Amino acid sequence: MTTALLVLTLASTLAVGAWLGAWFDRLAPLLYGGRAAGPLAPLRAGAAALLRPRIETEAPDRMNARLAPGWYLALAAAGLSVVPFAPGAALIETPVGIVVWGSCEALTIVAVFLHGWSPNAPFPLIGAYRYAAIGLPVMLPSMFVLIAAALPAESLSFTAIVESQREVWNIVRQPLGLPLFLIVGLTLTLRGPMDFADAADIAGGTSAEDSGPGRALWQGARLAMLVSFSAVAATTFLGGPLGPALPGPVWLWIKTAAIMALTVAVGHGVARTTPSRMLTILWVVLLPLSFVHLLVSGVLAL
Amino acid sequence: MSWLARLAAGAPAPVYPVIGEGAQPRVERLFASAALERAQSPRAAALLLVSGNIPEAHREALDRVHDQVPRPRLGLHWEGDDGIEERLLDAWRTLCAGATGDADRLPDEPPNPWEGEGDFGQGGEGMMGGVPYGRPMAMTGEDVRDGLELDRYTARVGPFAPMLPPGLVLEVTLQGDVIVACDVLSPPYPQPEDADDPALCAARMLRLLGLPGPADRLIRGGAAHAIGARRAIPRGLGRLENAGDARMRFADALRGRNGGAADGIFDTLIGLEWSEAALALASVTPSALRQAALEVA
Amino acid sequence: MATLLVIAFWTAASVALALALSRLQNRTSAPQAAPFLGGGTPDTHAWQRYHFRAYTMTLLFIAFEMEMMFMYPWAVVFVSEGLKAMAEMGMFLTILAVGILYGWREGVFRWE
Amino acid sequence: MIDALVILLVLFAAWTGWRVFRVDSMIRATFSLMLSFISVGAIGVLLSAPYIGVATVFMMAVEMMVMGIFMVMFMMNPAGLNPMMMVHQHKLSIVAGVLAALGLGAAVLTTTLPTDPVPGETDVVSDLGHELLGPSMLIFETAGVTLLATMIGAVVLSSRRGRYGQADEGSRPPGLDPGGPPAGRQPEGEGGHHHHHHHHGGH
Repeated sequence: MTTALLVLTLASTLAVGAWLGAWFDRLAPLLYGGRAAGPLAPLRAGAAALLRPRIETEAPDRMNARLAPGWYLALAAAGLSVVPFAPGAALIETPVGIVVWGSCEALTIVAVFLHGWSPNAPFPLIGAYRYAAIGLPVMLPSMFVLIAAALPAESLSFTAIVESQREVWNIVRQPLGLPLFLIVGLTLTLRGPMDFADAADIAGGTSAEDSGPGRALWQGARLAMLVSFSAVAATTFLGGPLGPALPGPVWLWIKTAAIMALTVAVGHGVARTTPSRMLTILWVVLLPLSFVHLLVSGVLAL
Repeated sequence: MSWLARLAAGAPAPVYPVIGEGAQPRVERLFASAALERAQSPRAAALLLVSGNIPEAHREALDRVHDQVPRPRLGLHWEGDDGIEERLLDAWRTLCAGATGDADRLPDEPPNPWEGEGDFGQGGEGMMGGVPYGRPMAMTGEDVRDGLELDRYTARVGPFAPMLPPGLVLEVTLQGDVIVACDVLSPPYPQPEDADDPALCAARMLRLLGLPGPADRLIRGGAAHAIGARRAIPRGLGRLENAGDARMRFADALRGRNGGAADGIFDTLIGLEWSEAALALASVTPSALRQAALEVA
Repeated sequence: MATLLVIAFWTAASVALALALSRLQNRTSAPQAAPFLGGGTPDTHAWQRYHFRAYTMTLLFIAFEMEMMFMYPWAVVFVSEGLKAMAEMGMFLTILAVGILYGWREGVFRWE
Repeated sequence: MIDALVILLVLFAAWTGWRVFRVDSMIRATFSLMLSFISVGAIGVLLSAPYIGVATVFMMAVEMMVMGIFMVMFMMNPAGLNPMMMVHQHKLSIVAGVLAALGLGAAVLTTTLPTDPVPGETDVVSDLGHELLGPSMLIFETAGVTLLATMIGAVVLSSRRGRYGQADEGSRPPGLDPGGPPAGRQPEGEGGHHHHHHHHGGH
């Protein structure tokens, strides 16, 4: 019974969250004096994409072209399943929650790669390989950040990480964590400075040859991944469902929406450098920063 | 009309712009302000907006882009007159209401005859031979960077590629995403002086850097507030004699100054990764780029 | 077991959705199916022995990532083991940082 | 119920493992293998080794990604556009495979395995952590040094650039027969085109 309820909650969180994320994307022009769109705009855009036909490229990998958006969506849902909606109430209650989420991140690289590989076309292919080159090293800061969050909790489960934040949130005692994790989120959701898969200089990259329902599903899965990432970040740094007066899930939703807004804003306002430079930055700047973050978190946890 | 179609009709019309001679500034201004969606590839579009004169030599390329917009589709011509936004929205509503749209222009023939050949009718022979599914496979060749001799992919990009200036056709040979050979087959189209407007030039760079919001604002006359836009461009990229590098030209354009000649820009492309090459080409003004292209073409 | 069933459920649901959506399809003509190159044409198939420019980095990455897997169980006992855990992991990470420094000096964190 | 799931996962792992040799595309082969490993990881989770099981999935996802990249880089016809045979020396490999399977199976079946069920409440992850910081500390640190050697070896073998100049400078490919002339393309003489300041020493 609880499981069925959690499955429903999770599915509706993903759906409503995806709509909210798409709306945030359309509110972003406000930051630059542009026109914002109303709350119906994401639904209209979705309907427009669904109405368009699908086309098939020359000699594609048909199976992977069809399934890649599905894998991406499944990973978003599986990732969200380890997040507790109320203290102790995650759909997947496992002692190794952060490793499950890490696997979802790693498999996301595979899903995006397959999406770019399958059409047998140059721009998607370039996007796929670029994403692999950037996505793989981005795993390292992600692992450092989540391991650092596991130190005070003495456990790899998100429920324990939430419990460890009863006194003080991780964003206070691990200040470097959220900025580093935000970079991971931008990579997972193919956004702004980390959007090396679907960039403008390759005509939309892995989705350059997408049209119709396949395109709609891919964009939907990106937004679903935004929801999952934000929920994980809210759980790790903002105490997840903890909070006064309101019930747990409501707090989680509020915090998730806040992280989503932050991610969308950063995605729209920060420039993307070339992949070669980003690779150097990841290893030479962000990896040492992750070391420092772990060290500081470790000293503070003792 | 189903409820889905009614919902879709309210969405911004997805348009892929094909820019001809003299139309670049007006198309860029149109998309910076209108409630239209500028599709990054024709696959994402329903409408094809052809603006300005397209030379006869590029008619086939235009037809190809036209056919790559999924059916039902509509093509529209625009010569700078008012009311284009309404025309595009009307066309989009017509399509949502179930119009059949334009027919294909190119004959439905594969690039090479292949069907029925090979063991499985795939058109190929052996491991690498033949033309499986209508095309040969890439073969190995020299590399300019690390000396690993892997496959070279040769293709003509343009004249309507979204990351290149309109009219420019490059025959590039890529190893991975690095350009190992590059020829200019056709120079960019002549554009009015207005296309060299520093705001438009900087906005093209911002778009390549993943910042469409600040780019639109710049075109509308505001200031570009973006984090790290200048520093995102690698130092020394597209360095020219007397004209600095791409980062410097971008900073100049943001300050409202135009760069000078771009002679030799095409020589700097060899050995660049594709996004670096796109940034280098966008960092010079359309008129300077056309001059540089006319010299090498 | 619940973990597996939940993940299997999400996977099945997503795949079913993807397959259902991919049934709405037009017949694609040959010029329409050609890869998008802004009006241009390719000589060959895009699938190729792709020259991935960061290959040395991926080898380094695999080694580093393997090492990171030791850190998860370490993190769980960190507080209870205290300084001993800190010292041991400090040593371990220092050894690996040498590898990163070496790779950096040889310039492998770039497009080769 | 768990038994049934384990059997299903074993069958799935075997089937995806078999698919590796039946598909033409390197990418499909790679990710078939990944699915096979993922089901093995899932079996680990069912056998009360949640960390090892999930870590297997994590590791295999990134490792198969890297393997796929290298397979496509160096294999002819990487996408299987022309149909091909993914195995060499059929008979030998079949015999070797069957013998290995029988041998390992026999080893498992004939060993008296300990029956020591893990109580449901055991925190296996922290047990693993205490093991790493206790009796297995030497192994753990040795792994660090081994991985450092791996890193340096990988860079030395695969990077062309280096502090002391190009790695392939003056090198020649080996001959096809002992002492024979170098195979492949010959290094060009000094008059070769030096357009990109690119040294042609030994491809």
